[in-house]
Amino acid sequence: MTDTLYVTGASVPDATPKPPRRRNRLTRKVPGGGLLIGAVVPVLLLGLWWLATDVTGTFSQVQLPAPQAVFSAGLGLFESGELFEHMAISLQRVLLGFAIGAVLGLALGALLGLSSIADGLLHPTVGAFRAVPSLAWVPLLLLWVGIDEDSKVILIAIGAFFPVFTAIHSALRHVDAQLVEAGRAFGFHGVRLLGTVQLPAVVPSVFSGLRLALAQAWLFLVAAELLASSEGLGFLLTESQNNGRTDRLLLAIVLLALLGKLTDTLLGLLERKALKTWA
Amino acid sequence: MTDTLYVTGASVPDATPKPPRRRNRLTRKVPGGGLLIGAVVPVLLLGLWWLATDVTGTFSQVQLPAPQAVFSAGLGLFESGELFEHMAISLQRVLLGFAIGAVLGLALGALLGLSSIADGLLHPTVGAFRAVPSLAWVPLLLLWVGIDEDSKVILIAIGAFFPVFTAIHSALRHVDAQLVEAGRAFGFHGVRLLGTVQLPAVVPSVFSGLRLALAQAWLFLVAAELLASSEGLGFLLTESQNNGRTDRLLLAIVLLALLGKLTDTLLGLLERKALKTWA
Amino acid sequence: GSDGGEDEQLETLNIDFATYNPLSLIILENGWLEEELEELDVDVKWVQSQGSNVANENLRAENIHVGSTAGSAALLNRAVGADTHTIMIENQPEWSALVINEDSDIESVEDLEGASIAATPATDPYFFMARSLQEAGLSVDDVEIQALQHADGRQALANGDVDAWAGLDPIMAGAEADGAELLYRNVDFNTYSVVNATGDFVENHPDIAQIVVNVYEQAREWATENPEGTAEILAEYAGIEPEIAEAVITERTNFDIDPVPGDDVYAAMEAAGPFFVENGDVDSQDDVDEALESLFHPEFAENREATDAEGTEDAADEADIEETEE
Amino acid sequence: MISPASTLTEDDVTAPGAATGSSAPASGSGAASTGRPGYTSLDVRLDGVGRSFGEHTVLRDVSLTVAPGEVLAILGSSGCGKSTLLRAVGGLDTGSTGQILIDGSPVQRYDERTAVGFQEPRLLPWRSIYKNVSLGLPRSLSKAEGRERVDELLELVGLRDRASLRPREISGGMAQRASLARALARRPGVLLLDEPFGALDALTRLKMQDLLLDLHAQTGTTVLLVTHDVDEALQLADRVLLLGRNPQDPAAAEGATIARLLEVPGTRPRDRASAELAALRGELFSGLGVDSHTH
Amino acid sequence: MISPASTLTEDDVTAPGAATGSSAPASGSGAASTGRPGYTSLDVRLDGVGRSFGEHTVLRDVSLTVAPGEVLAILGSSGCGKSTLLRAVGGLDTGSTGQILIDGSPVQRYDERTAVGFQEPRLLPWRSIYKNVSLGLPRSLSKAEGRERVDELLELVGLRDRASLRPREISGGMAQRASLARALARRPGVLLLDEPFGALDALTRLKMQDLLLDLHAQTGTTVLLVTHDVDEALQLADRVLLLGRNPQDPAAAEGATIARLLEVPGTRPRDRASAELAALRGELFSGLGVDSHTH
Ligand SMILES: Nc1ncnc2c1ncn2[C@@H]1O[C@H](COP(=O)(O)OP(=O)(O)OP(=O)(O)O)[C@@H](O)[C@H]1O
Ligand SMILES: Nc1ncnc2c1ncn2[C@@H]1O[C@H](COP(=O)(O)OP(=O)(O)OP(=O)(O)O)[C@@H](O)[C@H]1O
Ligand SMILES: [Mg+2]
Ligand SMILES: [Mg+2]
Repeated sequence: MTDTLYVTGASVPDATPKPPRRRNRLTRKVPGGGLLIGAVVPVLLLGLWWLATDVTGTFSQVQLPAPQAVFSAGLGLFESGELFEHMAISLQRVLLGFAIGAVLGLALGALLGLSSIADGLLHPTVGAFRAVPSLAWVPLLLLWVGIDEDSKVILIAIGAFFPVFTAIHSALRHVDAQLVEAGRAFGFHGVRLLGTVQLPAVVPSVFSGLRLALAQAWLFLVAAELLASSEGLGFLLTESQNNGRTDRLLLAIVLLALLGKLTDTLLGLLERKALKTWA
Repeated sequence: MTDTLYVTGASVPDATPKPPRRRNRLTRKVPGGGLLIGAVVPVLLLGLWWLATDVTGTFSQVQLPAPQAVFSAGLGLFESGELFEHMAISLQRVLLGFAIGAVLGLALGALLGLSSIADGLLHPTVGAFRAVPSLAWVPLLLLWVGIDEDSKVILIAIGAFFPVFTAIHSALRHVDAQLVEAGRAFGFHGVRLLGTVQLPAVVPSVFSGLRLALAQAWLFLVAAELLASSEGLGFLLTESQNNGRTDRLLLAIVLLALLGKLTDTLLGLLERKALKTWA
Repeated sequence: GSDGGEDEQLETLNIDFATYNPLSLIILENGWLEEELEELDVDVKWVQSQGSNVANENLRAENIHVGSTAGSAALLNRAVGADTHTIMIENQPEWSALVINEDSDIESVEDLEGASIAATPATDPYFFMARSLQEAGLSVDDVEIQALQHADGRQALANGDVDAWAGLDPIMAGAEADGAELLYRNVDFNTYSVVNATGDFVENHPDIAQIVVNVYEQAREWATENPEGTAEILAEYAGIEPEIAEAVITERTNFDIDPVPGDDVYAAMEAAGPFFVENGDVDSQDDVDEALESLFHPEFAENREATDAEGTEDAADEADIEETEE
Repeated sequence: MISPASTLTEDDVTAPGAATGSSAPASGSGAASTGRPGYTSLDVRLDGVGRSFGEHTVLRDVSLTVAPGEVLAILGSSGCGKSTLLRAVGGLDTGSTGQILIDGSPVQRYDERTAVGFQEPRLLPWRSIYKNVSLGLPRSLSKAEGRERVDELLELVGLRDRASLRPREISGGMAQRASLARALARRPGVLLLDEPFGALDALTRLKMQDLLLDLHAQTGTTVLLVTHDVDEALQLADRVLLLGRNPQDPAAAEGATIARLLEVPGTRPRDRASAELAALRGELFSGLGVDSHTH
Repeated sequence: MISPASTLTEDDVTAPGAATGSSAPASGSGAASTGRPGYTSLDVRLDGVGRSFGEHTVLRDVSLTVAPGEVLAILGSSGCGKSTLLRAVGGLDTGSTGQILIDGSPVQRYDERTAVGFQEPRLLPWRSIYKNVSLGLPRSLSKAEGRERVDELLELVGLRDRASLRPREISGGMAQRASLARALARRPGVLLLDEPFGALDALTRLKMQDLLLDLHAQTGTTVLLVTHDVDEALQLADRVLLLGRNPQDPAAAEGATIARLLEVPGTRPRDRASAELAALRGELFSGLGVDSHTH
């Protein structure tokens, strides 16, 4: 019992305190609830699509095929094994290009974000290159690298490079100055300071940059597969568009969106883990 | 004079303290020094280009024209007045699309970054749409919007939307929780809290997103001008690529890079001003 | 990409295939070229061309030695400075026409005055449209041209965004199947499907160029005898319905021509030339004339001798198509 | 007696007057507000309040009633749960158990009837000191009134000539004063202050204490004040709450609770030399584990 | 006497022993190090040090020599420039004028011979307390030695059972102790502490003071200690520096300088009741502008 001298209205109940309430609205109510809720809008859109094509017939088959048509186009390609090949090669290109671009973006972004000399020297050039459209790289790469796998991966790497570069570059300039000073005061500088204070502090920004870069890598894939390819979702997209196969075109779009979303989700998991460690 | 009791080795010189040293290496030595230094690398690249074409002749005229050829191609188009038209219409499209996309990205990013309900509901869908490549939008927009100016601006807005969305969305999730709590404790919530604490705290991230979005707007311009255009730098690019006019192609690339860099620099000035106010 | 060495033995022949060049598909499908080049110890690498512009680009960058284009595109490429030569004619297609919607009240090319037309600049359909207009006493300035990629042009037509479309097969065949109508067709306004080679290749590896032409000859003979088989292969490579492929092959493709680039194709190209200058794609008519004079290398086609390669069942799966690493 | 209009700058080294003479209401009852009309004094009732973080129980069984207008000082060893308790009363913490009533109704999330002076200054780095203090103003105030109040407070905490600076341009003690001014600007029913004077020198500390008492006399607000300074607690508070584990019962459950709850006799300003205060002082120091003779 | 191995938790309410008995060297001369062999004591020489922010002069004409192994307490009103002075000595500030020599050579940017305990805890939010303290370890230490030292320090500052928590999961006072431990882990030639005990309760504060003196006795490091507590200054320091404007000369230039520099007689632990100390106390309080009789 408490040892108060002048207790005023203090009643001390015996009951042990209840465990703390957990407040995870929404997602914790149902197992997998988060997934379900995220599916609401896509399902609605699918329904709309179906209504607009198969039911009301607002659009003709070639303008906008019904969802089933897209599905059966996919089934056809799946059965011939082509679908898997398209997806596999595209995935490989995107992942490779993304990895290369992200690593370079991190390195150059860190360098320019930390060294004002390097920044003054290189930032204008990087900024100008950032403004070269993906489609404009195609003829240049064709000329300089040729039409093999390299040029495709390079193009995707270019796409992935800039978001990562911009994110880390700008985030590094806004790391809490007090923490950086503390790090320096304890004898950290250069790479050690970067690894100890600055990089961890910008982890959220870097991941936002990485996710944009991954999305951009998928965007650049289509341009990359204009570079003399005969496989890949980007190729499927361009070819179907050229041949007027709107069902396959939509299939390619849907698959690109799905694969993009899938890789993004995986990156998101990594992000969550990193944020647990760093933020 | 000081009123010390046990002064130890205290000498008090009369001289008034010198004004504090200013430490702005590099850029402050020469007026316009920052610009000059930023020009070093581009000038080097230009020299390399000139060497590879005009001097050593490693590349043929149609493979990679010399800088002078590009310049004279530009001059030709300039004299006919076409060049200005191409640039003006492209600039207009990019700025309009960027403005629309950025505003929507800010709004939706803020909504999803703050409301976990909206986030659970919409984020997966947004993520999937982000993965649709720019070129894939072309047939879809053609179908839904037609081939007028709207569809081009919409495509550019789509491109500008995602970087802004991602940047603000992820930054909002990492605003200093102590400051947010302080804001709430003083009766701020919803839009007022957003404007008072959260938005200012994410200004650096938002600007990094805006700059990426602007770059992306220029990237999407080329895809947008595949949509039934007869003017614009993207049109010039595609047409020149198709026709094998490598000099004009390079001209278009250089102009896109220059205009991209120019608009980025203007945005950078705005950023600096905003950061002075907010960070 | 380039292998500029002059007396060097060619290790790999880079050659394109394209859905607008059905013979290339037949050769690829049967593995004839690999077979014929085996004894010379030359490998074959196949690269797909999505369109004449892509083939031209790859020829300019010397990423391919042999590439197939429309005749007008071959001329344009040389006129802008590319060192390429037309070595043979693949077929005389009727791949371009002016297309309108079923319910359109446009009845003749003359009615197109003031109309909006979707076309892809610098392609055969574009020149087809320009010549058709000219023939009807109009010029491209009398209509509103919407620059669109081929497939997008069809879409724009279907949406009613444009009044007519300068169409290209096989998209055009698909549109027809969906009810679109051909307003005007004229096989002579199409500028042939031709096969080109880089100057370097023609000069330094004439033996291999000859073999390529010979294999093409074998394919031409096979295609003439097997239109159904050809349509089947086209349908597979182009990813289109078999009926549409059949229509394209039987109705709008003519393999029964003289492969030697000669007067007919010269005339067709000559007619397209002025439009390059009018559009500003080429700076002067002199450039076009000069290009046309030096474009043809007819000797290979003149000396052609159909090969008798046997081919293999799964040649296409074995073939070195650009990215499949085997 | 320090008048509200007297100024203080960091270089001001003149001696202060005696502390404000207003007396607080007696505790132990729902005493009526002593504030001027227009201001509200609210009572705070804690009923079996507890808090655990995961396995680790920090607070348990805290039950007491704070009368309207009362000043309650909270003492306790570092990390014993003082801030946690304050946060629970302000509605900043959703994880606590038991019941907290302000003015008879349960405390809301971020309860508008309270204002918090955090242990850290928590100033918005991108706002000037002036604008940071303005954040604390109640929504109902007109712009002119608000400006007047902020100006007055900045003057009182000695920051008038620093009003336009950013938080990173002022010293630690100045930031703490700005944070105090922000909480005071609110004039809430319940004022929750977490070590508001910790980073201040002796003179400034006295002035700030006077300022708090002045404002309390004016508005009659209820004050919960966390402090480490026993003398400060005895000077300012009507009652002193000592949080801690029960020393008589080492086997008691983990988590701090009310170890002592002492009523401080006399009216403010209190005579530091009084025997009664000395006894309380000893009591509190020994409750904190310190031999008071060394002080 | 508190032994280095004695532990302290936030619930620990037993009374502490007397403070450590080691005596510091006499000031006023380049006294030899009293530290154990292997540790360095460095002297600090300030020569006409000044600092202005834009128009606003904060410090001027600060000249003094701190002997190796000396403990110098720095007092002054809030915002007078104490932190600014400390930062200048640590090489954290590039804007100051005049000369600062450590061990005869000019202070470097982020001088490795110093360690700073900042006024704010400045812990890296993504690192555990253990890892935050490890940041302070000198680079030369082996991993095992480092682990041992951090463990020992965490034990001494009473955070051993919180070693794995993140900064946001500990209380303000705990964060301050972690920050102190980080600075102590360095065992530098010159230790710069900015109000290291400000957020601590009386008992914890005594223990931390003892810890500091213990470490000082062991290593003989030179200590510059900013504090607001006059008694603390008199207990810990060999000399006390009072920063402020010259009260005799109100027309003197803007900016604080040495207002008093007092030698504290006797060896530690000092008797708080001694008349000599009482006189110094009065002197310092009046220098701070406070009538010491109210204390
Ligand atoms: N970056 C800066 N820009 C402008 N003024 C500054 C800056 N840093 C400090 N100052 C000013 O310098 C003065 C001294 O600050 P300093 O932090 O040294 O005070 P202090 O003595 O440590 O005070 P406290 O006891 O409150 O911590 C203050 O008036 C402050 O406004
Ligand atoms: N978010 C959290 N997660 C885990 N533990 C926490 C968290 N917040 C506080 N604690 C724990 O709760 C205890 C009490 O913290 P609190 O801040 O209330 O202490 P305090 O009494 O204010 O101490 P101080 O005087 O040092 O500020 C501490 O032991 C701390 O470790
Ligand atoms: Mg606390
Ligand atoms: Mg300070």
